[in-house]
Amino acid sequence: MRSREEGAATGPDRATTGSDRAPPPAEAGTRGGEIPQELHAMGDRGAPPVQENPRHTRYHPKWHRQPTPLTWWTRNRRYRAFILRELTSVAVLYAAVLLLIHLLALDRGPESHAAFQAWLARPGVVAFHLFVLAALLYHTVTWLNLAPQAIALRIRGRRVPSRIVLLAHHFAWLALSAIIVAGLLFALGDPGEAPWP
Amino acid sequence: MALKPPREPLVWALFSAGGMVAALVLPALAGILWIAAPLGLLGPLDHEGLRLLAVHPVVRIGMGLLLPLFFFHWAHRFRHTLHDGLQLYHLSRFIALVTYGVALGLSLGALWILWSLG
Amino acid sequence: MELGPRDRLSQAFEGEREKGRTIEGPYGEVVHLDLRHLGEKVIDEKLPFVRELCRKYEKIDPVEELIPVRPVVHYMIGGIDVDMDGATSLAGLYAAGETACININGANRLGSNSLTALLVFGARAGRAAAEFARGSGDPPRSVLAQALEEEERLHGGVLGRSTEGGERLASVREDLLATMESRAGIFRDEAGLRAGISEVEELRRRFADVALDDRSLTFNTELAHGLELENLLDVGETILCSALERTESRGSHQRTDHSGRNDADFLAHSLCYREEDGSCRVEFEPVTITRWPPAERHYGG
Amino acid sequence: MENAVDTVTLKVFRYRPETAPEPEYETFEVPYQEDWMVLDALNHVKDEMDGSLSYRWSCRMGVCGSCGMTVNGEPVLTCATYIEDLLPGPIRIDPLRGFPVIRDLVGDLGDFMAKLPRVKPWIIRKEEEPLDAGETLQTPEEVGAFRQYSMCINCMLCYAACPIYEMEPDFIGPAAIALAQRYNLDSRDHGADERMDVLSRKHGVWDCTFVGECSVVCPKDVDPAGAIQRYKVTATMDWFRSLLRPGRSG
Repeated sequence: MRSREEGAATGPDRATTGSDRAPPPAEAGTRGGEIPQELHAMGDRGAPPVQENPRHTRYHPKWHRQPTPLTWWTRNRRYRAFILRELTSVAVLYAAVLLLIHLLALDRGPESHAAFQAWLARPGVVAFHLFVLAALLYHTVTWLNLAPQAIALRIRGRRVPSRIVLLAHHFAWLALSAIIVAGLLFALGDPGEAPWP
Repeated sequence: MALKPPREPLVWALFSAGGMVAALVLPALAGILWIAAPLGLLGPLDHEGLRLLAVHPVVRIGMGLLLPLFFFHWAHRFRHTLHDGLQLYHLSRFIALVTYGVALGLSLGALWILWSLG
Repeated sequence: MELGPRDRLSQAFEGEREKGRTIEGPYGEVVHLDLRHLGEKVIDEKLPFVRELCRKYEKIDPVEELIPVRPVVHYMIGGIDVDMDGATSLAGLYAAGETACININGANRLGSNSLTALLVFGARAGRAAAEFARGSGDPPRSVLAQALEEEERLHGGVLGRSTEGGERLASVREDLLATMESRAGIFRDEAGLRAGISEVEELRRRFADVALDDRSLTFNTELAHGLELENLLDVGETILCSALERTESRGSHQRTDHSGRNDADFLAHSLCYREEDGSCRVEFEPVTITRWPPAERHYGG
Repeated sequence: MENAVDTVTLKVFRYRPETAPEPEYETFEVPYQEDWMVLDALNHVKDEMDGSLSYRWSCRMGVCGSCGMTVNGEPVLTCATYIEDLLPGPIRIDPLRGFPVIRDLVGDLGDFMAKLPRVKPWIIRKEEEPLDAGETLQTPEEVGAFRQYSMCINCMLCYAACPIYEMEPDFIGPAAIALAQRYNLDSRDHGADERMDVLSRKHGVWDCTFVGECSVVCPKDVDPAGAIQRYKVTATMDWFRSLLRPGRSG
């Protein structure tokens, strides 16, 4: 069990929690001013000894703070899924930049584009891009799955069931993907050797 | 009240819009452009056809909208990932400046490139 | 009968038990409540919480299964005697909620009366207490002296007791529960109530031997439970003594040796006082009738 | 099949500030009963073994929200967590995360109690109507708009589950926001603007990154995470609207 020891005596330990929660209200004598001194003195009789700590009062000794480990996101499966989901933003950034590079390569002419295609076809690059694609798919699935929670659609006062919202989102994704794939196949394919009849 | 209006709604809106369009279009684009095509699954490529598509005004305007959204999606999400994931609360302002700054720079760069295409 | 009030239902349960028609359950005898005829839709709309409780705690679904039920103590009808503003006879002491007896319950609490007791009379008590506090200065030294005395009692008397070979808090509490349920439960009679009073006396003796494990002054829940048990003994005795003096049957107070309501003698609140020697003295204060005089109760079903 | 288990081991977090500066775990071997919840086992310890074990509980039926603790790492209501589901044990019981521990399993919830009134969780009317105006009626649909959020029992499991609250305690937190939404969505209420001043400011909804754990642990299916995301949408739309209408304070 790890715990912060002396930190609590001088207020919440910022170094380990990174937080600055206000100290418990009664600790710093906010109540002390209202309670007659006799009662404080009284409290010291017949009670067990308290660890030396100048901030302690009899009735509000010390609050213990459990530190948050830097690896809090490894705590359970859902936290891990969450951090992976958040990290897919890097894949989005990469894809956006690569799109831009792709456009530039196209714009600079057939040689430049061919060189870029050759780079794309290198096994290591393909493997990396498969990984990027997996991350992008993970982004898509997690993003669309959360949509029903963020969107409260009401039709004639009744909430549209989240299953419908979910299905609508996934359907939109599939439909849009189909359009993109068809458009690209049309543009990419050599008219002579079109992959479709 | 001397409080400034919060800018969070703006960056959150950009993040959300970016997340949604990224979810809807990126897997298909990435799958075709960077996996299927280079592997030759689609047969020989028509460079000119693709170029014409790329410089088509509709695609350029579309990209001009999408790319900044992708960048801001990353900026906002990555800002929180760094900030919360590594508990860098004391660097809060710095992280925000860097992430949104990078997104802004990339967006302007992308717009300039798209403008000068063709 | 299912639509009847709680006291009638509990009495009916006792009747069934006497006829040997109850079912043995792990926590006492039960009868079965059948909601199946309502159907899933009505149950989910009107009784969602009942279904949730059944599923979570009994692992049964009232849509398809019977619910085991038995009477338990649920709410105090009586309490600290207060006026409309929650003020007790002790200046500056206010009570609200289940602690207080605001007298909206009569001899049987109607469902949701607790809400009125809290929202209406709780608010009134809060306002009145604030008003009192605003109008009065610092407490006199005598109050402070009392506070010190009480603290002394807690530290010396309760926390200071020996831990050696003492009685456990929980066993005294459980025995008090058993006494109250059997002696002052759904049906009462003189012999039982007298026996109950002497049992509580005995429990009070045992309570003096209760030793606390917890000597801490930080969130000492055992001390709180101990003080609570001490009060429960008082409350239990108050109930037993008041029930003994009230030789009639009314609402949730049913005397097998005095059946029937007796308005001539008992259309009154029972007020219980502690005498110098520690015994209880019960007095009856006539009910002030304003708009609705009490009448014979009739329920369908 | 006969039941092989007749006892179960509890590994309980103990913190006794007066006598030991460091928290420690204490193990108790308690009898196992099929219908026991974790709280029943703790009550057994307190009643029969060690009366000094401190924790909160009251109703034992998932209504009062006071018996929340961390059981095997998960924030739960101990009155609604079957031991049977945690066998063979040992069962580790900690206080709720994110709250300073006063003693053993008791956390200081003062922070939430201070935050709650800031979101004004009560009906705010533009004009108070006289009593003789009668009730303000609502249709079942109007009640349905906020009903889910009114189920909150303030058990604090959502705060304990929220890593953001744990690290950034100024975050107003899941239950407070869900309760603000409960009133924002009430057809009788006119207080949404007042609440926005708290919810859309620093440490309001924007601290949330939709981990979603609050909704996972909520024993009443309040879905605070959903409430927060929906509020982000509302606040964003409101902000854009205020840009279009500069006269209005944003």
